Amino acid sequence: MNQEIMEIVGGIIAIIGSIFILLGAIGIVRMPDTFNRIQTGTKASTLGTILSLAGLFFFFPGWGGKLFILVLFVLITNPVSSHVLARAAYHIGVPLTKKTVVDQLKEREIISNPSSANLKKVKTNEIGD
Amino acid sequence: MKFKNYLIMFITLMVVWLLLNNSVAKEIVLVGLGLSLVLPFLFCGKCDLFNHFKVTPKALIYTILYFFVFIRELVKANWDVVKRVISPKLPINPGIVEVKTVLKSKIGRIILANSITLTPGTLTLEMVDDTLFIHWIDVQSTDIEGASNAIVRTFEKYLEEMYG
Amino acid sequence: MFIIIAIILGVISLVGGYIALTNPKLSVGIIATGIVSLVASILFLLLAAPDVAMTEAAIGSGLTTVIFFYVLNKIRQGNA
Amino acid sequence: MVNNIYLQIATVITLIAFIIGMYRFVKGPHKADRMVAFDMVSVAGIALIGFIAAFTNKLIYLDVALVYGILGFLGVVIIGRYIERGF
Repeated sequence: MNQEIMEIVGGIIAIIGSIFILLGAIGIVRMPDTFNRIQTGTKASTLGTILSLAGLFFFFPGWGGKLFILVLFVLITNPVSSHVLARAAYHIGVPLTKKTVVDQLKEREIISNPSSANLKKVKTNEIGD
Repeated sequence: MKFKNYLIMFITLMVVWLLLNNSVAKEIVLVGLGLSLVLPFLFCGKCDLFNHFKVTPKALIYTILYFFVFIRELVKANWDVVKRVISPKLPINPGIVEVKTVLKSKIGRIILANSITLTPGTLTLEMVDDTLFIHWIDVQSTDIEGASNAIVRTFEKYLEEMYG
Repeated sequence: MFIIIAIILGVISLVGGYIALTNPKLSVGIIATGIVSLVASILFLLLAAPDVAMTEAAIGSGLTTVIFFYVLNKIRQGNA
Repeated sequence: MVNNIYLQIATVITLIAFIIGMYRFVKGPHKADRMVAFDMVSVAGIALIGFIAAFTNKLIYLDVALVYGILGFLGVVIIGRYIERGF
């Protein structure tokens, strides 16, 4: 009896987590530019994976240690990788969407280093990268 | 100061080893003790990341409080994402704003930047000393003071007590 | 259940391989190769071979990506 | 062998998310968009391996999820660093 209740609770938590992963994927498709895609993709897939692994904990309480390590790992590395992606996308000049209202990083870079706009042009290469 | 870094590294390695092995048999604990005693000597030559780590009761209480605040913000962020993705008109108003933080230590700034990425509608783009450039999905104020109040104050209150 | 997972993952693997073959940009090809090897590692896991899956993830996704990008960088600088 | 209807539904939803993520990977106009899709697929793969481990009731499969997560993260960081400024 108790086992059945635990399985139902864990299953519902796992379904909620997978729905969050699905919403993150839909956000990746629907959003208009790269930075908004990174926003929705990172947040939704982080919570979705954590909830899915937490749902598995209700099925197998003996797996707690490894599931905890996995959750901690996802929670630490996911923001880092999204930050790396966003910074790389900004520095290679991915266009922002037309709805953007303000870009203070660009104003700052032009003031501090006027020739940086030229440097980016030089780096593009000829081997079809 | 050096001994404290070593102790934190040792405890972290030992806990991760025990959780990964999922048992407390005698051989496993002995191997873990040996490895966690030797490894910090090899890889922690001048790690200054933990220098600001406080081990007072007040810092401990604030760490626990910070954990709950972080979970609340994470759930709020996901609810925000769900609303924006599902609604047919895509209500976004994005922009890149500049905020300033009062934190001094390196690890405090790292945790702050990672937390900002997981909170509602914000993403850390670039960090130069104490200035953070943040991509905000729904810009509400474009000057430094207003943006700082809206984005970083929630966490700074706790991180200041924890790491200074 | 496993047959559904295997079919969908196989289709995804084929799509990744097609992109790696036909896309003219080299870096996109390398990323597509990474996706193929990540999916292949899940497929090995379905065939009850966790050791092969671990090796596939390590070699295919980690080492191959690093070496390919290292070589691409050398070519781009013109000293290799 | 665990046969639970909730876990099966969750697995199917995760697979649909895989397919939608691959759509962005195929279409993505810029290579940064493809990297975003790669990141999302590799994080969803951790959850999928967790479900497979629950179906077969073997703890050792979670180790594969850990290795998978570490190497997916490493791949994303390497690619991002490369396209930003080279090595």
